[in-house]
Parts: sequence; structure tokens; C-alpha cells
Amino acid sequence: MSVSKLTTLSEGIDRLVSDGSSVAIGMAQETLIPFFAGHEIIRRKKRNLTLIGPISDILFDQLIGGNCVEQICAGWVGNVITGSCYNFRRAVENKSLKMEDHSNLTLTMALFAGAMGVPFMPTRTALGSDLYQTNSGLKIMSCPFTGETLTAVSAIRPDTAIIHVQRSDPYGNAHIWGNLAIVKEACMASRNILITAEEIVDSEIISSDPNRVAVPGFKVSAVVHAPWGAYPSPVPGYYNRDHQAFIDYRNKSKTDTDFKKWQAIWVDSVPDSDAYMARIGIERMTALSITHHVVSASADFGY
Amino acid sequence: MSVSKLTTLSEGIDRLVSDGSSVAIGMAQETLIPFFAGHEIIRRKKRNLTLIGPISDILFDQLIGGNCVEQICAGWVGNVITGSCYNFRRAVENKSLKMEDHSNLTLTMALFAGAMGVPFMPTRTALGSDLYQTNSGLKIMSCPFTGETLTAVSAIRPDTAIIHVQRSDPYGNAHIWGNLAIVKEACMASRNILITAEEIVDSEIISSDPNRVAVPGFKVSAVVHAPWGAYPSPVPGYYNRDHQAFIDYRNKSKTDTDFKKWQAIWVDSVPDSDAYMARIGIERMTALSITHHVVSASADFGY
Amino acid sequence: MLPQSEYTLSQLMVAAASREINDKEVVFVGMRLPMLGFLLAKSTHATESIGIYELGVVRDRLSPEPVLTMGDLPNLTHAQWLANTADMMGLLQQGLVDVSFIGGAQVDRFGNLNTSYIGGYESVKIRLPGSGGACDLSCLAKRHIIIMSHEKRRFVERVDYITSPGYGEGFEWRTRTGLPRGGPSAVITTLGVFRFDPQSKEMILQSIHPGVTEEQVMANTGWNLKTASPLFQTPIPTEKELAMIKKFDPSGYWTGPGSATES
Amino acid sequence: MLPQSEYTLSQLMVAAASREINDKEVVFVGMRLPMLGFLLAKSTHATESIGIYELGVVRDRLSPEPVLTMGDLPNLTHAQWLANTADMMGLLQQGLVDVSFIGGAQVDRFGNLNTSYIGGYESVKIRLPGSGGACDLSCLAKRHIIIMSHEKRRFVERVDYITSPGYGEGFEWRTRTGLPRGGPSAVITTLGVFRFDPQSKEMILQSIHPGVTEEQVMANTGWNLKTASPLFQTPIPTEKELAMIKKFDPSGYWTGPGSATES
Repeated sequence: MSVSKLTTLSEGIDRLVSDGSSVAIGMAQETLIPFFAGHEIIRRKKRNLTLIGPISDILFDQLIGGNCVEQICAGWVGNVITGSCYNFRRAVENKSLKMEDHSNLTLTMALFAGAMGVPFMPTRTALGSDLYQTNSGLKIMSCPFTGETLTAVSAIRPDTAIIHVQRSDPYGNAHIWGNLAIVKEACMASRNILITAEEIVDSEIISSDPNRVAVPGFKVSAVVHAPWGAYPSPVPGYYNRDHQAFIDYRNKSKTDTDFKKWQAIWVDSVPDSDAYMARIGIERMTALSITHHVVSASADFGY
Repeated sequence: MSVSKLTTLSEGIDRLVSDGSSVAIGMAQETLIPFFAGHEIIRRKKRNLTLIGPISDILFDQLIGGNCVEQICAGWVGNVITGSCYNFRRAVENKSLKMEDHSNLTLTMALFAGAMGVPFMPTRTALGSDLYQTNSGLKIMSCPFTGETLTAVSAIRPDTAIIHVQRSDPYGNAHIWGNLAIVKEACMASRNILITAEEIVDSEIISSDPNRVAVPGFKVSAVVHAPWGAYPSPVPGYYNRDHQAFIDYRNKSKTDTDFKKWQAIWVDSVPDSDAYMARIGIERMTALSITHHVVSASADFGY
Repeated sequence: MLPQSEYTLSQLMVAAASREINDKEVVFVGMRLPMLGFLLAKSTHATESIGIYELGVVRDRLSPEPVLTMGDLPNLTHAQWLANTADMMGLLQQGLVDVSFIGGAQVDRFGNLNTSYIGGYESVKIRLPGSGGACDLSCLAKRHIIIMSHEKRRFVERVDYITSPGYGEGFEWRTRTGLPRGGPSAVITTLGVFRFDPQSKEMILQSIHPGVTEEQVMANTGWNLKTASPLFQTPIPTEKELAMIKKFDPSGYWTGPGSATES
Repeated sequence: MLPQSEYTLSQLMVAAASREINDKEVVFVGMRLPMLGFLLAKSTHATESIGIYELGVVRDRLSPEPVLTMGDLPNLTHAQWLANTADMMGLLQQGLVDVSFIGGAQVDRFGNLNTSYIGGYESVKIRLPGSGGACDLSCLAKRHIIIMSHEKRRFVERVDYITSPGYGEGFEWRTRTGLPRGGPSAVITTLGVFRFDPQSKEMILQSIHPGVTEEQVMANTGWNLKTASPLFQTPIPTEKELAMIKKFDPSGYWTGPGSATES
């Protein structure tokens, strides 16, 4: 089973997110968003990143506000329960941010192309749209068999995918469950994978159910123990979504000054997991805990 | 939850496998092969079928011997532990069988194209091979972005996919586990889906773990209770592979006369599941049973 | 009939959205009001409809508790399927989705939607969140419904940027462009409900909400809008519908007075 | 050293195959002898190698019991990953597979393999099972090893049908053809081990098995075969290797005297 890949978040981010690199983060869409890892990117002052994701649900906005981002490659950037995000708006409107405008389908297929090791994938979406104007990775093509008009989507191969999961062993074998969005495609397409996990568990627990594994451990570069690491997004089996935190973020990030205050409280002064949990506070954690349990029927992987 | 889709195997096969239709069967490769459903196709004297599958591990050979098949669209047709299959050899050598020669990757992508609703998918395989000679669904193309030479694989949309699973509810919501090969792609690409299941269970069992669901029930046309329905192939959690049955089949199918004798015993005189289990016999069933249990760690899908 | 004050505009719009769903249809469910529209349909006249959510959820039954957004855990519990976005998009791209809903910021007479760049890309005035799945739904569902606030700056002759294609330049534009099917079948706004001329594919005012005048609609529309004859009044939500909407949005976050959508 | 009679030819070939795997390599494992070759390497000098099986299995540890084929349930138990063929093929197509193994029925001087139509398609004499994953492995792995029985009718100037491309017509054919990488690095037969000229990509006899003569190899090869100088003798399996092979193939199904492969 080789060497443990367990590391601290700082070490993992330093090693796997270098200035100017491309990072896929938030691949499960509204759930399992690696907020805590994203905040470490801000703390480590990473610069000129390209962020890749379907929707970002405020994390991209926070990284833009933290001056980490040069380019966004996404389907949607905002706050799903309140709408627009302000750092993002300002950055695009003052032309300090490059955009590759995707739909969720084109982004999915771009990462799937990367995962499959082919340079593009065909789709039927985006025809007649102006995404073609603002995404250099889309091209009109004809089907070699039917002659139909299609949208070819160029492959994306992120330098690093950061995913948050429920549990991982020290070797990068991790269980993920819930809606899976484009987690697998992003991991398979990326050169490096950083996993943050609610729990670090024994390998036997993970290998008791190899169908629930996110991506094979041999492809994973680093594993970080990060309880509540997806807060305020929800983690199936661990905690619910903190809607109020998303509403608060909207209200507290309307200007750059407001955002810096928010950042001081929620990012700059939160050095580690314990501090993050302390910031969230026991009252909120209790309110968000899973109270209605639905336990998966077991499956036997024996012989 | 609407109306139960539970039916008898005869009724299911009659309704979903008509003469001249295309059938994807054996999509998990060496495991979960729907032998019992395949035998019913022989018993119902279905004719001029196109069979679609990655490797068939003797089932395609049996259907060819049963005079059901006009065309094969596959990566490999044989007996994985003994090699060539005789009905298949005879049929190709006397030109009574049409072939579309795939590799496992081209077949996977053909079904994935069907599943995604696009007319083709690009790959880097098969270049320089003669699969191009014997598969009308392969074409050389250039990547619209990089200009690289690629193999375009034409979409396959089977009329019916037949899959064997561990457990299903009456509405077609089924749990499948183990190696999954191209089960999902085939189901998503097919117009109809017939499920045979080791067990029929309550919907709450299936919905306790929606990640383990093979394909959403709304896409499923019929569900058949078929214990030991994949025998002699293995079913994770239920029974091991009966190697001897594959060796016996090789030895007992070398001539057309031999095959007809085998068919009389294993197909023609086996009208239903009870008869299939009786034919297998309690001794074999015991020998193949799961004795080393590895039970999946649970996951909580609550809130 | 209830007096007008007993329901909010958002509730009226949710009820109108819900009526666009027929029983047994496969619905690709969006965020916000569309999600409530689906839940309302599912619990009233379309109990066997199927909901697909782009983040990888298929549901054939209501969630066990109200949800504010599709990623809320109760929306995952006892789902029919939890899988990948690619799986959901495959169902959509194949043509298995009957109806979908899209929120809009700017729309034009042929139902093209802009949720990306107000002012256009080069001279962007307001950057909006972008497509998400909206472009895919507008291209690939059998039909889609647009739900949005009705203001003159939002209802324009020609959108500044097409995030989600409607009927393009009208007539057979979609076919010419290579889109496999679909197009908007209705636009539900804060003032009325609109449909599209079967030939020209131009938007037509079909019904006005109670208390709204035709002139008011015209004054808030940036082109010479055609009106159906007869012009109907949008049905107000029934008591049962209101009760259901309140059940699904108990805090009134989406549909209460002063809610996110109302403000 | 063991006398020759103490091991079978299949065991010798399995040991030779195993030596082609370096530690920490990602191995796309085929059926039969190649599977045993991987298991032997994994349990001796390449303990951190990873096994990928096309039916959707990734293993980083040995199966808890011997298996006859990759679909045997012990090969699934405690796997590192159980997933789809597309996932395995993605790893392969990306270039993450270091080495793979393919069984062959007919091979030519440039390592092209036919496992489909002996006699060619139009005038087929013998129909073989076909590609399975072999074509993909030969196209997309960083290198692949061919394992087969050595007979004159199998070692031909030009195969009747290319199921799995080797070096085509030699030299830069693979690059010209658009193949992204790879090619056969060795052919292990019942008579010897062969490699390929780095320039011309022609097959060269590298070592002969104990008891086999160079003339015997020539007599069983359908073209003017070149020989490396010096010509080695293939190492015989060590006692440890034999013990391991017996552990993985306890019934001798694949490697015992009179086994499937031996006959």
C-alpha cells in the first residue's frame, strides 16, 4: 500500500497549487464544495490561477476577492440562493478577469475529454448561442457520419483537482456519495488530485465498497483531514447546508471593503481546521447536523 | 410510484425482443451475464437479432447456435477461460453471420455516444488496424482543434438492453455492484431496458442508496425475478463463477449436433427459474455460494 | 375566488409554471421559482412526473422536507438516482426531457435569453452569473419555459448576448442552426404569460395577471408586442395551490412578501 | 539451478512476462498467462505495481484467493476501484498505462497481431474471438508485450488482418498513422523472447528458451528473422517464482503440464 499521502492543508496547497496553475474545484456543484481548501489558497496568496468549475456557489467569488484568479472557466458563477456575486461582477466588468464561458454540458464534456485522453468531445448544445464568442474551446463541426451540425468542445486538463469527500484512507482511496456532478471527470482529467476529507479511515473501510470510491488512490497526490471542510455547503451523511451563511456572504461582500472584512474574519484569521470549526461554532454545527438518518442497504463484495 | 413493471421472463422477452431487433446483453463483461434471459430468447425462437456486447463469454455463441442471430456487434466472442467458441466460428466461417468488429473501447464509446445523444464519439484507438475493414461504424477524422488523427465511432442505440442485477424494486429501480463495465452506457443508450434480478425488494431498500442504482426506474420497461439468472457467470454478493460449466460448454458444443444436445438439456427443457435452479442443482449452488463476506461500509443519505 | 392580496406575485408565477407541466412528463428542474413550480405540479396534477436536477439527481417523489435549493440534502434522500451531471445531460441531449425551466435577466422577441453580459461582452455593463445548465436546457429540452421579472430594460428587441437560444431570428432558425428540437413554449413574467407564434416564432402576449393592464405590459416591453385575441387573465392560484406552495416554501424565502424574488 | 523438467513452458513464459514489469508501474492486465505474469511480478519485484482490468477493476493488492479469470469474485474483493470500462480506457488512452499484455494467434515481423480472421476477412479460414481490449492496449499503452505459441503458421511475414497494430510497416509508421505512443516491446513465445529494432522496428530474436535451438526458431518463423548478438538463453523460473505461480494457479489450469496453454 506504499506511503501515506496524508499532509497538512498548507503543505498540500503549496505543493499542488502553484501560481499560474489551473485548479478544478467545486466539482459536485452545490454539495461537497472544498471551501476550507479554497480559503487556504487565499491564505497562501496563490496568484494568477485559472479556476475551473460548473457553478461555484460563492467560492470562486471569494478566490477572486482574494486576488488569486486570472481566469475563470465555468458554467455559472454566483450564489445559488441569492444570485449575482460582487467580486466576480466587478472583476469582469472592469476587465481584470478572463472568462471562458461554458454551459454545464460543455464543461462536463471538456473535462470528460481530458479524462478520456482525447482532444475534444462532440455535443448538440450551444448551437446558436454566443458562448462561441467568449469561449475559445468551442467550435462548430459536422458529424463525420451524419453530417449533422455539432459543437466540438476542446479538452480541459486541469493541473489540480481539489475535491472534498466524506472519508478517505491515507493513500487517497476515498468514499464519496450523494450527487456526483462532474467529480469523476475532473479527477480523471487532472494531473494532480488533492482530497480533503471529513474523516480519515482505515483502508479496509474504503475497500469494503470499491464502487463508492471517487478515484483510484494511485492517481491521488495528497490527502488532508478537514472536518467541516465543505461548510457552508452540505456534505451528505455529515452536515446540512447553512443557507444563512450564503445570505450573509451576499450581504457582506457588496463592496471590496466589505469583502476584505469578511475575509479577515472567515479566512485570514482561520489558520486550521480547529479554528474553522471554532468560527462556525457549536451552535451552528448542531443545527446543521444530520438528524434524519437513511442508512444505505449493505452490499456484499465477498466471494 | 406508479405501476409495477414486474413480469414473467417470457412476457418480457416477447414484448421487448422482437425479431430483427438489436439487443445489448452481457454488458458487465464476465460478471452478471443474463444467461437465463438469453436462453429465453432461444426458447421463444427470436430470429435475426443483432447482438451487442463487449465480450460475450459463451452467451453469444449459444444464441448463434439457437439460430437467433443475424449480426454481431462485439469486441470479442468466445469463452474467456477456454478460447474460441464453435457456433460463432462456424457461422462466421460459412458467412452466415454479419460482423461489426469492435474493440472494447470503440464499443464503449459507441454506446456512450448513444447514451449522450450524439451521433459519434472520438477515440485514439484502432488507428492502423483492420477493424476499419470490418466495422462500418469507424471513420478516420481530424480533431477540429488540434488536427490530430482520431477514430470516430458511430453511435449505437440498441432496441433493448438486458441486464442482470442483484436486486430491483418492482418499478425498475435496481442496485448493481461489482465491476460495472458498460452497463450504464448500454442502458442509457437503449430504447428499452429489461432487468432480471436475483431478488425483488422493497423500494425503500433501493432508495436507501441512490448511488448504487443502475439506471433510473423511469427508463426501465420490465423487471423479472430471476434467481441464479446469471449462472454460470458470477454475481457479486450472490454466487461465484462456475468455471466447470464453461469448460463443459466448450467440450459439449464442438459440433452442431453436440450443441443441440447441450441446448436440449440446458435451454429447451428449462421452462422457468425453478427449473434452471433444479438443473444447476443444490450441490453446485452450495459450492458456488459466497463464503467469505465483505460487507460494504454504510453511507448515510439522510438530512 | 381569493382577493388579490391573498397571494403574492411569486406564488401566482409558481402556479402558472406548475400548469405548464403535464402528468408523467420528465422535467429538468432549475433553481428558485421553477423548482417550486415542479414541486407544486408533482403534488397536484402531475404526480407521476419525474424531476431531473443537473447536479446529478433524479427524483420520482417529493423530498421528505422542504428544500431551498436542489443541493439541499433532503433533495438527495430517497432520490430515484444519484449520479453524474453527464448522466443527466445524456437524458437531456437524447431528447428524453419534456420540459425545463429557465430564469432570465434579458429576453428578446424571439425568446433568446441573456444571463451573461448585459451590454454585450466587449462593452459589458453588468456581468450576470452565466449559463449554468440554461443554455443546454434551451437547446435540448423538447420545450422550455422562461420565468423572469418584466421590465423594459429586460424585454428588448434583441438581447446583447445569447446565453440560451430561443428562436434566434424566428421562423426555422433553430433547425437551420442545427438545434435538434425544442424552443421556448412560454414566458411567465411578473406581468403576464407569453407564448410564441407557431410560424414566425415571435413572442405573443397570451394572458395578463390580475390587476395588470395590456398598456402596462406594452410600456414595459421594448418592441411592438403582439397580443393574442382574446387576451386572457392569468388564473390566480387556488387555495390548494397556495397551501402547497407554502408547504414547499414555509419560510416564504422564494414566494413570501418581500422574498428574494419579490424584491 | 533446476533441471528443465521441473518447470513447464507456461511457467517459464509467465516468469518472463513478469520480468517485463517494473515496480510502481501501472499494468493493464489481460487474460490467462499475462494475468499470472502480473500476479507474479506483484508478489516479487513489483509489489507496488497497479493492475487495471478492462471490465472495470483497479487492484493495488493481490486477490485474497487465486482466480482463474479477471471476473472471478476474489478479483473484485477489496479492489482499489470498481468502476466502468470507460474509466479504465480513459486511464489507458491518457497514457497512464505503462505496460500491457496481449495474447496473439498470428504475428508478423513488425509485431502486428491478428486475433480475428486467419485467412483475412473475405477468405476467412479460421475466425478467432477478436480484439476485446487488445487493439486498445496495442494502440494506447506506453508499451505492450505479446505472448503466444510459436509455430510457423503463426509467425508470418504479414498478418492476414491487423487486430492489434504493432509497428505496422516499421520505422515511423505508428507516428504517421496517428497512434499517440507505444508499440510492442517484447514477444514472449514458446521458443524464445523477441524484441524490436529501435530504428526499423523489426522483430529480433533476443533469447531462446533452454533446450531450444536458433535453427528451431528460424524453422518456425515465416520470414528471415534477425538475431541479436550475443543471443541469450531465457532465464528459467526461480524456485520462488515457481512457488508463486503455483500459488496463483494451484490447479495448474493455465500453467500445469497438459494445461489449456500447454496443449
